[in-house]
Amino acid sequence: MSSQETTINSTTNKVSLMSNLKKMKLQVLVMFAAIAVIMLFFYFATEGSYLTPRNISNLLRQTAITGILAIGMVFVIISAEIDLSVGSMMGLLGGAAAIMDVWWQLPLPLTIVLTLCAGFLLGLWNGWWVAYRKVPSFIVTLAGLLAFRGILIGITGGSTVAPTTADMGIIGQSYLPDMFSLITTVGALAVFFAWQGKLRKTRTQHKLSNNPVTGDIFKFGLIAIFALGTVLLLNDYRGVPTPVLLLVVLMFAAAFMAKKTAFGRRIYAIGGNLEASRLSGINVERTKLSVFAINGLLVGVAGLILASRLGAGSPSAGNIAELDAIAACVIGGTSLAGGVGTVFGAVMGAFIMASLDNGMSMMDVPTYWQSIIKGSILLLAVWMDVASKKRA
Amino acid sequence: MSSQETTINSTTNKVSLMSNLKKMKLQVLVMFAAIAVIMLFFYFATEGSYLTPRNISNLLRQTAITGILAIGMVFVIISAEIDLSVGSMMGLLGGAAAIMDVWWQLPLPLTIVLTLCAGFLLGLWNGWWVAYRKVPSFIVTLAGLLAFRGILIGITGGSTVAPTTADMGIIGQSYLPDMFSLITTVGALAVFFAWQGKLRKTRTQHKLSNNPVTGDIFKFGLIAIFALGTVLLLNDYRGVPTPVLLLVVLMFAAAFMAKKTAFGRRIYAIGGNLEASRLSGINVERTKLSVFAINGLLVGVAGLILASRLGAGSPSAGNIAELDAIAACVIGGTSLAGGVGTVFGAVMGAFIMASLDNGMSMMDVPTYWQSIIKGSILLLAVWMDVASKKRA
Amino acid sequence: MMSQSSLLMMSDIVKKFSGVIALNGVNFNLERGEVVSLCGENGSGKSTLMKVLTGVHPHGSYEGQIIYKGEPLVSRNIRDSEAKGIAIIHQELTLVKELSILENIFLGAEITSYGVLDHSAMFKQTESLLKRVKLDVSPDTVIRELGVGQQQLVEIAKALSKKAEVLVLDEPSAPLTESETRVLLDIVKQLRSEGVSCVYISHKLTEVKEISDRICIIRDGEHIGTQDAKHMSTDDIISMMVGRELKQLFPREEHPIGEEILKVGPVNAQQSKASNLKQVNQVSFSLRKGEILGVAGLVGSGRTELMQCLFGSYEGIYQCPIELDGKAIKIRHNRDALNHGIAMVPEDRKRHGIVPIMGVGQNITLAGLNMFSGLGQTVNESAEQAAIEQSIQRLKVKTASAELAIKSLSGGNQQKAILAKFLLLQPRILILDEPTRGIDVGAKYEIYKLMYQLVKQGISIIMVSSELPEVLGISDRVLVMHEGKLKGLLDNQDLSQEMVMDCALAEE
Amino acid sequence: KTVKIGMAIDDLRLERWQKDRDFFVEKAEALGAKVYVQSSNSNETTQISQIENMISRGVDVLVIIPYNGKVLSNVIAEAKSEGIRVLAYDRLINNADIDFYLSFDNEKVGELQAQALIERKADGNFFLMGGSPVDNNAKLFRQGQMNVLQPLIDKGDIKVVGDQWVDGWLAENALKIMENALTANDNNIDVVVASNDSTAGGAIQALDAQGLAGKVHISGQDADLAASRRVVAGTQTMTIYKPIKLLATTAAELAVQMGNGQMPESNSSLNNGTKDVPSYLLTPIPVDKSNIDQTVIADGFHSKDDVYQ
Ligand SMILES: Nc1ncnc2c1ncn2[C@@H]1O[C@H](COP(=O)(O)OP(=O)(O)OP(=O)(O)O)[C@@H](O)[C@H]1O
Ligand SMILES: Nc1ncnc2c1ncn2[C@@H]1O[C@H](COP(=O)(O)OP(=O)(O)OP(=O)(O)O)[C@@H](O)[C@H]1O
Ligand SMILES: O[C@@H]1[C@@H](O)[C@H](O)OC[C@H]1O
Ligand SMILES: [Mg+2]
Ligand SMILES: [Mg+2]
Repeated sequence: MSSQETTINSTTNKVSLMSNLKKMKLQVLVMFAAIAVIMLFFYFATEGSYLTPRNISNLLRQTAITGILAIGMVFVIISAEIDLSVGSMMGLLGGAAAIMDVWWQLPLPLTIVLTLCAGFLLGLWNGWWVAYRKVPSFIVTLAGLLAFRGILIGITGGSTVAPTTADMGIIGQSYLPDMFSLITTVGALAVFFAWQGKLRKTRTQHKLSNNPVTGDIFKFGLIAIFALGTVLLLNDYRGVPTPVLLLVVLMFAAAFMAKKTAFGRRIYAIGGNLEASRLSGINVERTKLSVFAINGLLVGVAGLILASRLGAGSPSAGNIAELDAIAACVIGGTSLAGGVGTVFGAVMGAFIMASLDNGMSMMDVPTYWQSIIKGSILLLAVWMDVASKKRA
Repeated sequence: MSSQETTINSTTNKVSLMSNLKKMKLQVLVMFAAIAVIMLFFYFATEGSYLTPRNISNLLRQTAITGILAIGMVFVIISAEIDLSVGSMMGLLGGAAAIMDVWWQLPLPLTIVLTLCAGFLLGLWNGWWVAYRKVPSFIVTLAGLLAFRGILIGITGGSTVAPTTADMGIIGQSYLPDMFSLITTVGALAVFFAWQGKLRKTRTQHKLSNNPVTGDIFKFGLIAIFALGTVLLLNDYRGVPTPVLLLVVLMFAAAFMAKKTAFGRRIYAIGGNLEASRLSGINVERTKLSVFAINGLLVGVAGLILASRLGAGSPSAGNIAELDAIAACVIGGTSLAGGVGTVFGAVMGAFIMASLDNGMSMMDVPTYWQSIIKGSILLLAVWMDVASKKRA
Repeated sequence: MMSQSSLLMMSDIVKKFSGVIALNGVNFNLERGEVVSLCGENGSGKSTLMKVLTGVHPHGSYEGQIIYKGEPLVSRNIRDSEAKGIAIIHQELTLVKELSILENIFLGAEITSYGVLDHSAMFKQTESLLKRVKLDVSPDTVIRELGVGQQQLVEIAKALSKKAEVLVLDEPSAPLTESETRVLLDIVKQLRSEGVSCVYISHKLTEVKEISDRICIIRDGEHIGTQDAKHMSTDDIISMMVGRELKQLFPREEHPIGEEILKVGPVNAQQSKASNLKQVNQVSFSLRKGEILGVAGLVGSGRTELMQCLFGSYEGIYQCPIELDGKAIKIRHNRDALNHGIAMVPEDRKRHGIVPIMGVGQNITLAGLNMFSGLGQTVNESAEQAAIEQSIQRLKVKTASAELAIKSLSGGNQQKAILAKFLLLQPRILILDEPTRGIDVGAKYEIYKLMYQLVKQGISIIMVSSELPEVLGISDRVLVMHEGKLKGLLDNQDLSQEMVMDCALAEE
Repeated sequence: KTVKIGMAIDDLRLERWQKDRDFFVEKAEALGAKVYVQSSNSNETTQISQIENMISRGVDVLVIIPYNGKVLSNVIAEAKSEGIRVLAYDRLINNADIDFYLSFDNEKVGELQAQALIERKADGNFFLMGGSPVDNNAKLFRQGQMNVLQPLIDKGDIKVVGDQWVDGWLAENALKIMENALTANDNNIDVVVASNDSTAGGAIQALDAQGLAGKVHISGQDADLAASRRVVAGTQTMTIYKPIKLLATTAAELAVQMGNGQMPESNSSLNNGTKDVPSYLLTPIPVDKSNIDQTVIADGFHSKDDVYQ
């Protein structure tokens, strides 16, 4: 509705910008619509239990791992590369964390730091081959997929490393105190709105088009209601799960990096046109290396959550998680050709996939039907997105 | 050596063509060198049993399925798309073939025809979404990966459909009569040489540079020795395995299609520059559709061989075969960006991967080491290729 | 003027792109065997009009009517219009880089016998087509190995192979040098005498004057007028295009030239490791402060390679000793060059210049992002926006908004944005490789003025250009290259085009 | 001569097969045989290739733990034509001319699991968590479980609130399945019939998150170390101890005998679709807190320290 109004007010020249914005909005809208339809359907199909605070909590926890992987992956894909190794890498890092915790009995902070370092290093390894040795990332990370899994089986001797300590449980299994979540959310919203306000001012100053004030207020109101609502809902059960907090924090940090830092901008640039970026003086190699390293770091976080959730390091953990992460990015509007994509979209994509898995397994749908339906919905969701983009 | 001579004789303008040929040759050379090194290593490591006629026969049979999948896949990748569904599709088609054979007891020819038709249709399905509905092939085929596997488990009820009839065994388990293979090979070589001779004449006629006669004779001699040698070796065991015959025939047919037909060249064109191809009046959509359909057909062939080899239709058959097929293409010099690749290279890639698997399992290397080594060799092989291309 | 017998009549064509009006009621007609030029500023809608004609924008996506040979023309795609005898050479190169010349020329229209490609037949035809466009390379050469100019000749050959009745040439001469342009114009004239009708689009008005029977001018998507070429002077065309008078084309301004700051050479660059063939062969030159050094030569003379060596972006093996301010410096990578204050606006805009899906503004600040980023590389939006705004104003980049994806700008405006990108770095030495290729007269004028503004600030400029009048009209000295060798370094005083050509082609 | 034995294992990522391998190899080598071991990572084509390669290597006996017991007919026919003896280990190979089958009574395993559960709770909401859908044993386990449960279901005492099979016996998959089942049933689940320890481990992780670990009865199998600890801690009701050492060493002895051309003794025979296969079935032992010391620990399967940590 609101975009309708602006179109009318703006001059011919501004229209294309608007229609551009509209396109973006439309995509977000399609995504929200998809989520709404999915949720409603499962709500009725499970006689309401789908939308209980408890299941929302489950659902978000089940989103966390894929979501965090998707955040790392989206940068890799934006830079026009791919990482097939994240599933194995997550398994390996989770296994390493479990070994530190169970076998070596290191204190939790040390386990965390070491696991993250290991993730960073594995990411660097991938990145080095891609950026400096110019081996296609598909191959480098396919090799990683094989080798990391092999190393994991090698170091665990194929057995499950369990049980992890209670401390380890904090990462993946604990909940935040109700008050803490509420206050943080309110604080974060305040900061966000203040910042948007400032942005608005800069835009006006530079004569860039702004959305109409009423539209923005409406939008921000929705965001606030949604954020607070979710927190209250989660508090109604046991509070915000720690992995969900991690996901949200990482999501905002990554979105900030993508949109507001020179580094983020360069990632989009090299994905959009590698040669032009190089000739503009961007250190293409180092940027790619960093993208893979960051991805490794995020895989480390996911690995820690996984180990904590399983209460163990399992030699087959994280199998084909890469496909989920990539699918999440693409459902969220990331183009595999590079240069296009958002962190927010990727996390939404992860959420959609988790919703499907969760809903169907709640409905006790046989596994094979689950695959068929998941496949079909993937296809339809992206098709709707494609079709709506073309129309706009 | 030989290319050196021609460079000197040729005019400035012709040089670039030569250096191109030389580049191609270098890549083929690197690949052959890699194969030679791998084979020699395993020969010594297994005290000779690696190069027994029997194991060569095994090795080639183990190459057949991945090789045939790679042939279909290479066209998909050249056209700048990807197909992640081939593993599941092969499982589904193999399962379907087993059902026709075991449950419905259809005669073999009918089973074959119906399976191939089904493959063709599944390929069309993928292609239709990619070409006409503009959904990225990654998503379409990821959906296929999930859905086809789901359908397979659904129709088999999750159980293995076995045992197949003796007839079915012909496709994957039989061997050709010794004499037949010998005569066919000699015939094929004769046709090939005659054709090359004609080509040579036309080139001279158009005043194009030819390789020096001695070089060509040497090359053709090698090819003849190699082909006849392999056949004799295989005959020494039980003869040429039927799936190997299928692989070779399909390889030549596909290579011919790629290089010598308008359709083949158009696949390269749309992968190289989609917009330019469209502006040149190519029906881009139909070409893509056909590429996927052909791929489906080839997956059908692979599925039949698989069912015959397994003597059953199994709900988990063909798992992650897509990765092997894609890896084979890339090892064989296909660029994932589209526009570049050869059928021959893809089959070589499949052969290299099968050699590694076969050799390491003969050496009794623990599986987890096998993954690590396979990953590392993948990486090194492609890196060598990349490095050598840059040098040239 | 609109006779009933017109071969082609386009009337009241309106074309919108998601709200933007690119064409607003344009009329255009074409008689059998005539050449009509289409003139207008960058972004005025010339290419769009031709895309409407040739089915790139299919029937139904525009308003208005096209009558061809007395019947309404309904093209759903380019194949439809080609079948009716309408062919086009697109403004952007539409060749597949991995395929050979032969394969590109027959792409989509291959000659086959029994489904198998008839290489011989295509080879023969390609050879004669290449002869016609005077391109002396083998039909089996892969496009990737050709320079931009040579690629354009292949495009022309490809269009000729269609044997069309109407041939649209959208800026065919932009990447061509004088002599190649001559070949092109001769071909067009010959086609006309054979009864073929041509639509010719170019920003080089002398060509337009020479070749056209009539000239049609559009501005901002509106039809301004169509007149007999004989009755129009270049000045008339310009004032109709730009909407105002433009007295002189080259705004030559006096400017002080300082001491020598850069010494380059001898530069040698090999084509590839495999061949001893040199792209650049023992070229040395120097540059003074506040000087414009023009670099002239035929297509393929190695000018681009020389600049790439200097800028550190040449991909093959090369040696390029450089002295800056009397001190030897090492440039291993184009980042080193940028750090030393040497910037280069590349020749191939699409491949090396723009990040197509990024906004105009972000493209402009891409090279200079560090200037706006503070702690943790956070970009100061306010400062960035200010810089973008300033650049857009300074170079008069015509864009709906700084956030519009740069790919939807007209070519000329893309070029200005790229120029802005490197100016933001405040370089000491600016290399411009074909800076005005495909740019309209008005915009060219502004770019020249800008160049003078820059040299007056003490910046030195090296300008590679295939347009001799431009080289002569702008530079202080002219460096002439031929087949990789330096043929002369001439002071631009009373220099004529003939003298430069003689120098280039002189025997050693 | 030294007997060459090829051991083709389904997937070493499942903890129990590691033990099987170690015991087997140790014993076989003690008997003077040479053993080649390969694991197929749950992939049937890989397993077939590995067996083919072992044949090329010239083994005398094949000991196979099939991933999928129905797809090995061809390759076994090939082995037989080379005069190689084939022993199916733990999982039966169907439609193939195998020489011997050595396992536990798998239907019995299922019965024991269900029995132990209904001894503790014979009514209420039961959740069935099957094993890998392609594992023949998984079906036998379920069959055994149903032998015990079906009458109670028919009577209406037991309500089955969910039935899911866990791909590849993976703990991760089991975890998600359990989480969602708990939510769907509002935690109203009294008993989880899990077919082995790795799936039980995943499910217990989900139960634990709801504070239900130890309150919901749950079965298992294999007496994995982690599971033994859970049994002691009370979060897992029971596991089935299959004296793997006995199985593996028996297998090693049989294999060497077969390699020397002898035909080992059998205690039963099972039809695999092709023939009645001479078989030797060992008895599985149900283990809970009360008898773990006398069984798992007394046998040295795990050390007391490890279990009681
Ligand atoms: N596909 C498109 N989407 C959106 N806008 C477009 C598209 N194609 C062209 N335009 C817009 O239409 C207008 C006319 O563009 P066109 O390419 O026809 O200009 P032109 O006269 O050929 O300019 P030049 O001389 O630079 O080639 C421009 O404002 C351009 O931005
Ligand atoms: N990537 C490449 N690989 C091989 N040869 C190339 C390549 N690029 C250009 N060439 C060749 O190098 C020579 C120089 O071409 P180039 O276009 O750079 O020269 P130029 O003097 O800058 O002319 P132009 O006016 O076309 O820019 C040509 O003969 C061309 O065929
Ligand atoms: O012991 C079990 C085995 O019998 C079955 O086949 O696979 C899973 C194992 O837990
Ligand atoms: Mg144009
Ligand atoms: Mg140039």
